[in-house]
Amino acid sequence: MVVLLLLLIPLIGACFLFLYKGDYRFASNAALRVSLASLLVMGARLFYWNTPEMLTFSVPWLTSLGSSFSLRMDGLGTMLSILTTASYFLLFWYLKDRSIERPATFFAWLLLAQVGMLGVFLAIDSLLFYFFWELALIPMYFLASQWGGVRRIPVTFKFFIYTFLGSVFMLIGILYLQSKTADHSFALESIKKIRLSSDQQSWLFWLFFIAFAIKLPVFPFHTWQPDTYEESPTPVTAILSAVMVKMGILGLLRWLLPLFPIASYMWGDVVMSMAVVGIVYASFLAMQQTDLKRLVAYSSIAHIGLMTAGAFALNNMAYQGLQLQLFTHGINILGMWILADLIERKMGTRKIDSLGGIAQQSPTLTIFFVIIALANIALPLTNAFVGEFLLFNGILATPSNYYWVFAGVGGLGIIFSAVYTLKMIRAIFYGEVNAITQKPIVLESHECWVLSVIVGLILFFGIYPQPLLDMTADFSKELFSLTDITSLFRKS
Amino acid sequence: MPINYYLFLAIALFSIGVVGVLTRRNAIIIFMCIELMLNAVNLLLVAFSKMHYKQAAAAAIPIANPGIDGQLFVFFIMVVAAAEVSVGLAIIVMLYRNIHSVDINFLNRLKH
Amino acid sequence: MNALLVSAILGVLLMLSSVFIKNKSYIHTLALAGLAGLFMLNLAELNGWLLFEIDLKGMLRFDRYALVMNAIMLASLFFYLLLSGRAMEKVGPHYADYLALLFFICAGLFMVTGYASLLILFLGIEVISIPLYILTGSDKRNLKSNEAALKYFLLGSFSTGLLLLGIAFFYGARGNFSATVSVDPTVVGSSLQLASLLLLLFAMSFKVSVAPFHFWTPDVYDGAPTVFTSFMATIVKVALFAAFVRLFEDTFSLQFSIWQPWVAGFVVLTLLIGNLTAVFQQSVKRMLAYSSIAQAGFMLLAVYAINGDSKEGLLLYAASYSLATIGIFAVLSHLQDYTFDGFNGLAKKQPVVAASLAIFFLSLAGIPLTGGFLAKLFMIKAALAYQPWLAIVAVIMAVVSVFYYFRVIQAMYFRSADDQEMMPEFPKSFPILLLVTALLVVLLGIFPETLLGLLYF
Amino acid sequence: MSISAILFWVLSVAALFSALMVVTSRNPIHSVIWLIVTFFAISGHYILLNAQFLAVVNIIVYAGAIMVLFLFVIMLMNLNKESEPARHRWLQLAGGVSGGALLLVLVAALKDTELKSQQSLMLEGNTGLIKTLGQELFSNYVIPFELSSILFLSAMVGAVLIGKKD
Amino acid sequence: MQSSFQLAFLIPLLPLIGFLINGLGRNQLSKQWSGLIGAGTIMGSFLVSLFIFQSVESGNTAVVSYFDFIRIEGLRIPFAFQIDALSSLFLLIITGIGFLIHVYSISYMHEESSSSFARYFSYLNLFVFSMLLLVLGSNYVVLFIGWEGVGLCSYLLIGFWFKNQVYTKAANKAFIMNRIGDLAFLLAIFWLIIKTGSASFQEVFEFVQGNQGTSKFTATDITVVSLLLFIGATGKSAQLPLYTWLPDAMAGPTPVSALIHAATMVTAGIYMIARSNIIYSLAPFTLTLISWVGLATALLAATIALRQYDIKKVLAYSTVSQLGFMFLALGSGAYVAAVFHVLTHAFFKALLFLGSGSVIHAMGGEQDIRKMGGLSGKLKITYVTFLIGCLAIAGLPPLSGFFSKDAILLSAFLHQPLQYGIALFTAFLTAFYMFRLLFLTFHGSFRGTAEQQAHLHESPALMTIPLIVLALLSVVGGWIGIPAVLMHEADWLGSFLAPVLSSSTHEVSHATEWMLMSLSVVGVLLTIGFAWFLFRNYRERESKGLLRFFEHKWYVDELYDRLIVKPIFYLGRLLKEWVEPRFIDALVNGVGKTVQLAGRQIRFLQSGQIGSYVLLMVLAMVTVLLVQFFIRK
Repeated sequence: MVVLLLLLIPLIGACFLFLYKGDYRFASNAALRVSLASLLVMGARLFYWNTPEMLTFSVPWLTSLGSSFSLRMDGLGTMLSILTTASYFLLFWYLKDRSIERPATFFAWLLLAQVGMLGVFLAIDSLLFYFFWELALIPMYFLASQWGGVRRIPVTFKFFIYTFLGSVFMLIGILYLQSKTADHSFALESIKKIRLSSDQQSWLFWLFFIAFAIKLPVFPFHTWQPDTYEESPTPVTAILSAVMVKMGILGLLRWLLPLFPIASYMWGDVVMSMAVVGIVYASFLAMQQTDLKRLVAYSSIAHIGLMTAGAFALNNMAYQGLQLQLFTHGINILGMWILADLIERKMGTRKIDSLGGIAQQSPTLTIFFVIIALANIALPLTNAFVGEFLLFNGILATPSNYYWVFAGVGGLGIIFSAVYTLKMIRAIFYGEVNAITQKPIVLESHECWVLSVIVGLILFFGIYPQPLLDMTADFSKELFSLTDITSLFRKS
Repeated sequence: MPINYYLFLAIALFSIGVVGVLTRRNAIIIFMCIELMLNAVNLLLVAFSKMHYKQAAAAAIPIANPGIDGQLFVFFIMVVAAAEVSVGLAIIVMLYRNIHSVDINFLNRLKH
Repeated sequence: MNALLVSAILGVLLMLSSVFIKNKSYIHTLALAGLAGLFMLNLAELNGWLLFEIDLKGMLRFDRYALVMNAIMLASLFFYLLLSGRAMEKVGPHYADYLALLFFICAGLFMVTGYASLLILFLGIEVISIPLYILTGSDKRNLKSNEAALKYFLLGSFSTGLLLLGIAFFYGARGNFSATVSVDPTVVGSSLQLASLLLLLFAMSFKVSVAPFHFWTPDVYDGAPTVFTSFMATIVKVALFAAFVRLFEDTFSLQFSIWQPWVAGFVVLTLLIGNLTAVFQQSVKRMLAYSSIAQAGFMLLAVYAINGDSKEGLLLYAASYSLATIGIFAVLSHLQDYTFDGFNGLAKKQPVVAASLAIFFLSLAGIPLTGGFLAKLFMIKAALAYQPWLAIVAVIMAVVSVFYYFRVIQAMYFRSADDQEMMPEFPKSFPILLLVTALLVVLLGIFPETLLGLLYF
Repeated sequence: MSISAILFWVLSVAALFSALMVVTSRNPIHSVIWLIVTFFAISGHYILLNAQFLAVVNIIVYAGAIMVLFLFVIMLMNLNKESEPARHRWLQLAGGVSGGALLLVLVAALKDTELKSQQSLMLEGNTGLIKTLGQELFSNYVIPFELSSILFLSAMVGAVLIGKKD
Repeated sequence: MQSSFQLAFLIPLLPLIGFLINGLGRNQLSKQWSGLIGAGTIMGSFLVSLFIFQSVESGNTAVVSYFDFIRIEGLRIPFAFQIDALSSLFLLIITGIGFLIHVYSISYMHEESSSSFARYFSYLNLFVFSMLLLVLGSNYVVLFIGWEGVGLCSYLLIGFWFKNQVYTKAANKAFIMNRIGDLAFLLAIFWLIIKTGSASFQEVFEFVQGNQGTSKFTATDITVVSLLLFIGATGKSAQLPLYTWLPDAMAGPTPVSALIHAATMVTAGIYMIARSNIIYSLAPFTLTLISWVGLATALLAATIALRQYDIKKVLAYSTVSQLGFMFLALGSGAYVAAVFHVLTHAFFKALLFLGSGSVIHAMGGEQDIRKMGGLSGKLKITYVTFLIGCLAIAGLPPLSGFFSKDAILLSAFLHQPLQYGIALFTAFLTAFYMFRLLFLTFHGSFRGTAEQQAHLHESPALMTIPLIVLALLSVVGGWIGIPAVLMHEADWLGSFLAPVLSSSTHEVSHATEWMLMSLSVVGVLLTIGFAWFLFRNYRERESKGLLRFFEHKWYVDELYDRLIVKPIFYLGRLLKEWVEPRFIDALVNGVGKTVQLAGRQIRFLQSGQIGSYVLLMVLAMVTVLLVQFFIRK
């Protein structure tokens, strides 16, 4: 029931906003209330509504195809649902006082995207999963293309085509799997029962992986991402990178790894290489960027590279770290985008070179920025540290022969992330003020609150991440039992 | 006569029709060549009809009116051809009224 | 059979109506009412209620599949008339005659979906084609329309020649024209049967515009008056596909292994040519012509993999593709500028129209939650049972199709109009009707069971 | 060689020759005349096959009505001279070659058909008689017969629609 | 557990509270309050530390666990403190010297605005908090948290005056170089966790001792772990090749240099290796490497210090050099000597830095010793204390530096006589550059501007009292580790640390020991004399040859710039301008372009000519028929 509510609330909100053409204040308030309702439902789920009946929902649908409308909220789903609802709430709160053209439609699309993403996180029927996967994409496309920057049309179109291309390969994989199930069903449980040869696993693996790799994005499938992040309106970018890329990781964790464990092991080296090369590559590019949004975009690629590598580490530690990181990366990058948006909006530029000295005029903003940026580079006692710690630990423990290469090269990201982050902080905040940065950035109270909540989350889970780790413990354990290489090879 | 002779004759006539369609520029001539193709088919159908007639006659159990389907089909082809001609010529005339030519090479407003 | 006879009678009625009724909106209403009646009669037949008891003598066979297909076509036609009916008035003064021809074609459509003898197939195709030649050329002063009509006529007749030669071979080998019996090809006249199979394949490919027999399509669709292009590209094509499937499912099922690779080749070729050429078009109408070729490539997968999935898929395809294309053409026929720029800024001026159009294009591109997606899904699933690479080609081409479909969406939503004067005006009820059509397309994507259920209950 | 065989060969040669002349004549009028000759030759074949009804219909409908219509149109358009410019040489060649290839392929494909030993019965059998055909047409073939009326109706409407001057 | 240990959480908590109050209330608090809170919390921590120290000295140790920081299937990392001899000793150093420096800072930073004053104290408190976490942690992860925390505070404090981009650049450099080491440290932790299943010191060491050489923990594992840990230490403790950040770190306020970049943070590496001595004792190769790296660093930094003119730079290089000595001790297996030197060095180096701060304060911000001279008259207390510091660092008995340095030299001698030789030479160099600094600053004639001269004054009491206290400590600090040869059973430190640190068992005859001591003392005295001769009256001279090489710091910064920074930058440029747009993105766009191009070509099939359409159709048919009848058969 909870799962259904989670989908219905934003859906109804979106429909309402599509039909109602209110002014900005009205639209943003409505959206904020909708997101608050989702968040409250999620909160209730954490503390009261946690019986299995509340967490699953299944009705027949597309029976002729063997699909059903089945949702289930496991640990991973809980984590990502919290992230989604929280991110939306914070973002909408932050957007309370703005002016955006056609506001009702804007918020409606965002809420529709929320439906899509939550659906992806909760679906346990592969066709349904695919449905939501695309449903999340369309609103993003419209948002980015309508409210974006100058080059928005070609850039977002590339984004759309690229991700769509990836997802249709996955569709083929899904259909193939369905045809192999005993009961001709798309349900995850049925698919898990198929015994696939390693050859079959191999090509199915790639069909699925390309979809996820593009969505994530993993080097070298990433070229849509910096452009799209740059051209999208920043709130959309925030959702894209805070929540949407998690769809790819979820795909890896819930679908790819458990369904094709042998292929995941066989191709693990290739994927890991892509991922760690991506970390270094993206870091290098991030160091070279002069545009704040592009810089954050590349840094996000580097983080995603780490997460991808972690997913293929195939051990419990990495899984736990990865899932923790899903949440923490989401919160941190959301904070980064909000700050980037604040700076761009108030300074009128996001060119790093033309900024400088903001720390003198706006110390509060600087503090928020530094804390969030440091969380982004996983300083201890910030939330990202534990995740990255476990991730790297898991990567070093990967069953591959090249574990030390992956850990070493990937670890360079730790250094490089510090390089570009500090460079950015220095260029934007330090030094003397100039004509552009003369005016102090005064934070509105709600902006302050949003950032404080984010910083609070960063510090709280940096010091005490155990609740989040516990949340995903069962899922990790199960996943590990399905992908444990030693036991897999013992079986076969 | 062996059926093969009719078969080849019909195919030859049909192919001549095709060649005509391919090599001529006058829409009316092309149309005539198509009629030639239809006639080749007609001839073949009649020949087959008589072949089946003979087969049926040789068979132990007689069936009513063997081979008649083919000839009736020919009849229908002629019916259709007549209808087609009336419409086709009307179209050609209409075109002629507008561009004063029936040369299909001039039909190149629609391409790519 | 109900609908077939009644539609012919309706045709005659409409033909005569122009004499008695001068007000065109009455004629339009009459046609709509007639169509609604036809639809009900068809549904009645689906439930076993027949208007006339006629001995069909093995010439026609209205099974559930044919009847469901007919229902889909009738529904599409209904929406077509609702949305585009009045646009026909702009073509020429013979409004009632156009409608009469449409109903005659309708009879032909029922013939090709329900044929049991190749004779009926032939007659049906001709009953469809001849009025279409006329409708294509109905904009008499327009040289493009003239040219399209002649091209269509000549090429169509040529393909009829091929069809007939195929039928003649068929007759030579089997001694009858029955399409319901599949004769073991090893017993008698195998090479004749093979030749007839291939010739029929060519002829049918021509009729449904499958590459490399598609050449007439872009020119004819482009040249014909937009209202009639819409009809040709949707309902007619769908009916012919039903005939195509029936021919290869019933008549040639035992030669499956022979024709399947060829069909696969045609699928690939059609998808490639249709999609790639559409990418480069500047006119939306011509783009839609190529896209209809591309969609034909997908529908051909139903022939390729004759199984339950593909037949159900074809039904879904028929419904979603027809409705979407009809909707798009209905809007297009109101525009002055057929280039992509003609759609610039439509979303601001006409949000409902733009939203509906967006849904149509999303459906054509095969985005989930639209009927088009499920239709493609069925097709790919069917193909996957035989050849994974074919499915892969198909989906890649589906992605390519996004290239050109989304150009319209981009124009409508993300660009602004240069010239507000060029913005089209729509009749009052038009956006609502369009929205209803779009919702139907979405419903097909969410609850396809309601449609597919007709097949089994 | 029996008389029917001789007749067959004569008619075949006549049909092929006149068909070729249809395609090759520069003057459209000549083409029409040659086509009529072809139809006559084919009608001759029908008679040989004892399909009398079709032979007669072929002469009346095709050679008579249809070809006259053609002739009429050509006259109307004043095309009664060798006005048609030749196509490109290579296009003609390509057309001829591909048509020839079609012929060759079909003949080669069908020359060994299992039916090659079968004979077409000549000069006997009553299937081609009007009476039998009529009976069949109005019993078993009544549905297609009726349906073809739709064809004519639409052709009629169409011809009027297209031909009428607005 | 000793009841006093239950207060252990207060030690880091108090500075944290100070940080929070000062940080959040920086706009509200007055300077007095900020300073009071900043220094008061540290005082509190110091008192608790003393309390705990007492308890430890009476033989109690404990691991106090608070909550599980990370608990997953197969791994549990508690947030726990380990209280034993080593940590309690460091606690005292940190809180004690930290407190003095806080007090000093109140006066030193008085010119700052009240909000940046509070910011300063909050950073300083946060630093102390991190450092305390570092030494208190009972496992590598908590240690690492503190480890990164001190790095962060160092970054924040170096860039404290963030308007100056040179300073912020130095801050970045410090942080990044630390991160390089941190990566290695992290990898070492991961390695340990994977192999031993734990990160806690006790469990790891037990496991390593129990399973060394077996397949569970092979010799390779030991080498890898010890090497990685050492690389981590080189970053934090400014050893070759990662030392260049430390001299640049002098951009921060002088008390910061004293606290962080001399007394505490930079010794974290030594603490960590000393803490891991059980692993190191099993890794002879790494130990040798450490000793050589330490020695090389000591020598290199000493030579550079010879020709520096910035008062703080000299001290910075001297710090690097002294840290090298400590690593030499570690490498020789003399962990106690290393820790001893950490302690004494903390005293006299903090003293020297604070003294230099006093000088800079008096000179109105001037740091160039060429512009000083003859300050001894005006800055009497500063001069005396500075002199004591110099004597201590030069290693003259009975000052503290003598004992600790002597212990190191002795261990080097036992370990490898060549190393001893170099180390001794470096010790002479130390005396030389320190007294060069002293003479140039305080002796001779004043070389600054008249304005500066008029401004010269002794610092206020808040600054001089810490100087005096530190000077006292510098004198007596060495007496806790008097070698047996001088006084029997006076090596209190050695026995105190014995439960934690394994000590080398080599014994050496008293005669040798006497000889070594006297050699160094005589050498140092001679060196001081030489320095007096050279620098009593300073004349500016163009440095040539080797000296020029030293003055330019061996061109190491330039070398790094050429070898690492620039290549990375150019590689980044290459990736940005070539690989990304012209290769990866071009590949993606190329697919799109190919589709368009194909479309453009294929559409020419649609020629508009009926003839060609039919031709193509016929050709297609012929092809299909041909293939079907004659090829596929």
